[in-house]
Amino acid sequence: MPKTVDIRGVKRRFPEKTGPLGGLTNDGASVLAVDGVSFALEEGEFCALIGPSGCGKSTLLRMVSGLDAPDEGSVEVASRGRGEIAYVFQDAHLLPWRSVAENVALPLELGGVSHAERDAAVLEALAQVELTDAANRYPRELSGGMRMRASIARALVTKPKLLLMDEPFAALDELTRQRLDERLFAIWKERKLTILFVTHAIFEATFLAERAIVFSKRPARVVYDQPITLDPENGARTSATRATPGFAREAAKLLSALEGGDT
Amino acid sequence: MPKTVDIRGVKRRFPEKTGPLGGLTNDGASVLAVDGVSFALEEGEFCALIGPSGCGKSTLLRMVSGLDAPDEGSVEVASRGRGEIAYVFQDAHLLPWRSVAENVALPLELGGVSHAERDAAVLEALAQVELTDAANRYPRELSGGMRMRASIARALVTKPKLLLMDEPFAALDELTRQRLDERLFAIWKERKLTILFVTHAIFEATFLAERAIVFSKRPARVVYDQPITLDPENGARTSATRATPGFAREAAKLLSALEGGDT
Amino acid sequence: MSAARRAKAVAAILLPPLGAAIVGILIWESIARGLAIPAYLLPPPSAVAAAAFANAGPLASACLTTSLTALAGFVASAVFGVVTAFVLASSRLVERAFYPYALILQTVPIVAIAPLLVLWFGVGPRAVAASAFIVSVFPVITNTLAGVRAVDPSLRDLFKLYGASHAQVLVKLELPHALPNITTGLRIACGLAVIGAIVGELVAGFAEGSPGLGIVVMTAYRQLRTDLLFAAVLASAFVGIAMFVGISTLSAVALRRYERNN
Amino acid sequence: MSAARRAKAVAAILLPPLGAAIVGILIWESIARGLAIPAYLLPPPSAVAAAAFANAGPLASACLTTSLTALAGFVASAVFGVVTAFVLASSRLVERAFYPYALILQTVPIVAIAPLLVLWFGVGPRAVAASAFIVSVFPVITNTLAGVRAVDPSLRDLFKLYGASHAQVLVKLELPHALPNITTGLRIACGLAVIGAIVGELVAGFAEGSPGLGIVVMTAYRQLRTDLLFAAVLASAFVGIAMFVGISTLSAVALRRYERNN
Amino acid sequence: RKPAATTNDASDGAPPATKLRVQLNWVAEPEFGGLYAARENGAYAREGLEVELKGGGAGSPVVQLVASGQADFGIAGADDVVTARVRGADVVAIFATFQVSPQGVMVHEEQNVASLADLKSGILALELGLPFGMYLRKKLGFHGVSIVPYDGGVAKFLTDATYAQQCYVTSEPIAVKKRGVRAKVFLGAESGFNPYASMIITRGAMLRDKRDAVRAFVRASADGWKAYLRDPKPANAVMQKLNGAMDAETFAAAAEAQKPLIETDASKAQGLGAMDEARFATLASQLVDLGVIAKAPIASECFTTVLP
Ligand SMILES: Nc1ncnc2c1ncn2[C@@H]1O[C@H](COP(=O)(O)OP(=O)(O)OP(=O)(O)O)[C@@H](O)[C@H]1O
Ligand SMILES: Nc1ncnc2c1ncn2[C@@H]1O[C@H](COP(=O)(O)OP(=O)(O)OP(=O)(O)O)[C@@H](O)[C@H]1O
Ligand SMILES: [Mg+2]
Ligand SMILES: [Mg+2]
Repeated sequence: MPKTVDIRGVKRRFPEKTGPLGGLTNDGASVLAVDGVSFALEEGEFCALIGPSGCGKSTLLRMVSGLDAPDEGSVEVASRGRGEIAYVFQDAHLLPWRSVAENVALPLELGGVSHAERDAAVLEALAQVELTDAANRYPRELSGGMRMRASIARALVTKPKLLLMDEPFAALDELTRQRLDERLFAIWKERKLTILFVTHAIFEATFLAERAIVFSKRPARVVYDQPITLDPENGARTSATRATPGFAREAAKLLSALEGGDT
Repeated sequence: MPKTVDIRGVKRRFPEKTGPLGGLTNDGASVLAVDGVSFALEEGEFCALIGPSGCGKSTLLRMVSGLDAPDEGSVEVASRGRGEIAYVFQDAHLLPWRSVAENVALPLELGGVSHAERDAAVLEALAQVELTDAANRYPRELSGGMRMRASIARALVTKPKLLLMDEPFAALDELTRQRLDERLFAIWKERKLTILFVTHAIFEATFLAERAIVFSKRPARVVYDQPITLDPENGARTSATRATPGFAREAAKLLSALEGGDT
Repeated sequence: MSAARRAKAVAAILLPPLGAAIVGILIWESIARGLAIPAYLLPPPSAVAAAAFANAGPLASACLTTSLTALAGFVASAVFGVVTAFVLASSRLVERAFYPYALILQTVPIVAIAPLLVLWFGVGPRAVAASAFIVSVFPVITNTLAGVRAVDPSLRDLFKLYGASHAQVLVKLELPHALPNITTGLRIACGLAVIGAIVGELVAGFAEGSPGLGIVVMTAYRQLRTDLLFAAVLASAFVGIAMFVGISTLSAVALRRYERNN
Repeated sequence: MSAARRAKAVAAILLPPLGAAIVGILIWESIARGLAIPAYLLPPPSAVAAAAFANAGPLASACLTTSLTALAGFVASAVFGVVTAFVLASSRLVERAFYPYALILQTVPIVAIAPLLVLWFGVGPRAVAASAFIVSVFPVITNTLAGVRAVDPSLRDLFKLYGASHAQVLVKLELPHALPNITTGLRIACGLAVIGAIVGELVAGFAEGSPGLGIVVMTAYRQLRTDLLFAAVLASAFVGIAMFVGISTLSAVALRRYERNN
Repeated sequence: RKPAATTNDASDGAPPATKLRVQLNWVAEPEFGGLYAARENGAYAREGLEVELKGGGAGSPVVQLVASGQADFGIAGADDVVTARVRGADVVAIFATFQVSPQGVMVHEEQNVASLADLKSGILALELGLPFGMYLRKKLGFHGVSIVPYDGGVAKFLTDATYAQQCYVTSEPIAVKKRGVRAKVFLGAESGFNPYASMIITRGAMLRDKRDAVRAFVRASADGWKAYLRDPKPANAVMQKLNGAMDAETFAAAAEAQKPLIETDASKAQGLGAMDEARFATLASQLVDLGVIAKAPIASECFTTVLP
């Protein structure tokens, strides 16, 4: 299978301070965020990324998206066409002067999609995140969870080939989260897109992903990289899935990997 | 026992749009966020608040903190002295021009606490959220989870009597979250402060709180308000607590209450 | 009910400045009388009002003349200033190379380039509008540039991610984001366009036909008609304030979407 | 290594404007020669340079005189402008009542109030500095006010929650938040202070022996020494740019903490 | 209110110098030659005066400065004095330097204009609000001519052969001549408008309280003018240092050009600075005619001859 994402020996170091004259930087202390990470995603894979707070997950996602570049190593991504990559940032990053619907329509607008097509796609994406009611409201009028959902809708609206998600459901209540988990799983099944999904919820990772990668504490290194095999293999995920013994076993493996990388 | 917080028949309605001339508002459509909520917190209570995304939890917390006022009903809070209420907002809200330590010191600075005392308190609070390393960094150099932890440290630093927390740990990985849960529980035990804690994680609510309130979908109404009784009553919480049968039973009650309010 | 509230809101907007004006006029009158400052230095407002009344026709026509050229210069500043700022913002190199020199427009005394203005624009309103433009464009550039530079980098990332073209970033991100700053620049440009037009009239305008406020000011000054002078000064302030209120109203409408996301 | 990088960074800052200046001068020279514009209208840069060189002494002393008064007016604008903006920001009522009238400072022709200026400040540098102040204060007020108004409401909430006094909100929240806007206002005020000083010199007199650039401009203009006139105009631009660069450098240092939180 | 200038009481020793401030309406120029000459050759010092000559710009409010006590003396035209008195400023002329007004209109020689009345096309730059221009316009009409503001320069005159402009006969014609452009000058005096110019003025209070100092100042200034008319070179050299924009040649030419305006039959007969009540009366009625003032002041109060 072709590799959709190929990450080799990536390192990323942040300078500690920016100098007063723009270009000058103080070469003193710096923060090594990612230290030699390598892994590849095949087309259509659903991979969860787990790691301690501040370890370098968002940094890695930025490099995969092309918004940041590694200091060492290489990141290769097969599909870099317009709208082929979507990224749900850790914060919602909505344009405050646009309503929810207008925010969700943005990627299509930038891609030159016609008005009618756009409206249909926006409605569909809003329905997927249960935000149809709030379509005409402005970001400042939304709750925290609603803002994140708007941001998820914006990522889904282009029907991307590669979907990068940085803790998209962290601000949602358990029930909404479960519904969105299931819906995301269905979308993935249907569209055969590649997903790299940062999450803190081990249960969520186990439920959704085919494969899990666990990072160590900063600087991020891969301490665990294994497929997740649930009993109803490749089958649909339902609430019942969470109660199977395979589920608990896989979750426990991830937790212990996380514990291992945390020391 | 004296009531620390007394909420009676509170309603809050947001006007849909703000008019062009500042004062003028369009009386048309408006959003009813909180619809007749009543409950009281006794001194030293630890109460979890759960509800679907966008139901009105943050709105309620703002009214308890005094930053917003109800349209109908009343909110009475016993201790409104300087630094007696602390509030961990849903977003970190750090001052971008201050380092982490300076951000955490802000409430003490505003309260006129001396330099030496301040430094000691800041160090303690930073250690509680495991952010000592990042004390001199600026918000833009932090990860999402680190920003939230800085914000939690800022709330803890004044040793408040009433602590309002709006999903403080949502952006943290499972392990860090568990450690902070335990530390928060210890602080509560030690200082006998009153805590009103919004969370989406039912397990977290069960683990921490003595009492849980569940809100319905917007407009928020109280659909469940019960004490949580774990087997090692009033005892210390450890990782083992999560494995007890009482824990699972209480969690299940909350989940079904949430499901009931979500329809 | 709604009409009553609307009336109340309008009153809340109009009463404070009116009250301040009345208090200001009373203080001025009492200073002029109390300190016995000679009327040829500081005429009491009553005398100014009398002069304004006696010269209402010429003053009104001068206001109109000056308003038109000031407005033309202002519009030119708004368009050219915003466009220039976006060009400067397109790269640090371009900004470093050219931005400081834009300041020359602000520091050049109009009289020094009056012959060039007349050479290029001919005597009359076009040269006057050019003067208003030169005097008022720099604040528009500076404020727009500051607004564009302050765009949240994560929103830039968003646009980059979706392959936005340079033009799209400009129209859909930078321009809307800089709008509050642009209106700040335009508020400053209002007053400057008026004084630029007045100065321009003194070196490149027509002195007859429909002379502008600059001509009235100089005439009154030369003839020590201080009451008329102050009336003309207030008239020019009035032109500036009218433009200012216009811009503020427009921006209040345009910026309704901009209240900070909290 | 570090020294080499530093030199490179400094070059990156200095070379673009120098390059632009050289290109600009070449274009100017070729326009002046190519279009055969008479030298008394647009002297070629070579002639301006020669005049500047021949009059280096008087020009330098005029620069100094004008710089000092412009700087004094600028500092007064900075202090008074920022303070006034905070007073205006303290309540909507106060802002509505007084802000529009601040615009009068911008639209009043200095010549019209020259008698009052010299009456209150005496003939000489103090009246000139007052003129520089009047011309340059409004942009500082407007930009500071915009900065204070734009403070994130949730940060205001934070301060309110912790019982911050009005003064604390000002010093610890509004002032640091408005700092980028304040420097924008100050950048605009630089050039205005220079032109304000030049205009002030023409109406408020000066001490014998050290006439400022305004006087050099006017005398050169009357004597049709256009080369000297342009040299003086460039000298005034130089004074403005020097202040501008000073402010920009100060603000770059002060604003290092301000890169947007992303 | 005490005037800002202080006259120390004469004691029996050598009296300390009396400090006086003179507000000029422009920078050092031959127009003020006599004053600089008096300062340089010691005429003021001999009278026990320490005189500060303050430069001004085109917009300097000389009359207001003198009337309000910011300056003891000032340089202004007779029309300024008459107008100021009507407006309530107590200023009085004490020395009329230019017996003939140097104000005129200069026209390109190629325009073949024999008199100002022939000016029927092109552009004419006149100083706004100045009675001189108002008088000419009222008298001659200038139909077909575009009137624009005069800004003190001559660049526009050089660029446009149909451009005519107000001028000081001692200044602009010399400047354009240096560029090889020949201009024909028509003095305002020839058309009947001839106010005294470059007068020394003071305020009524000075005349009442410090008549001696005023007298000494006028005496020394007259001496200065005599010296300057005899030989302008020393004073010119001093003034040129203060006014670098004007070259020595122009100083000399201007000093020469203004001589006949200062030395007239009247001033030869009555002495430099002489003034005549009838001319003030004429001027006042002209100003009333032009609408500059509503009602003429008493002509004899506009000036005073302080020297015996
Ligand atoms: N612009 C920056 N400048 C300096 N340091 C930075 C910058 N961005 C990130 N870092 C540092 O790099 C490390 C990794 O950050 P990153 O945002 O990738 O963490 P994360 O794994 O996403 O954490 P979280 O789960 O809390 O979001 C952190 O220690 C952070 O402080
Ligand atoms: N300023 C506002 N203007 C208009 N509507 C608002 C405003 N603030 C909140 N709302 C609306 O009020 C409702 C409740 O919002 P609130 O922020 O309290 O939700 P929440 O329970 O905190 O949700 P979440 O868990 O997603 O944070 C939402 O529907 C929201 O859209
Ligand atoms: Mg992150
Ligand atoms: Mg919320």
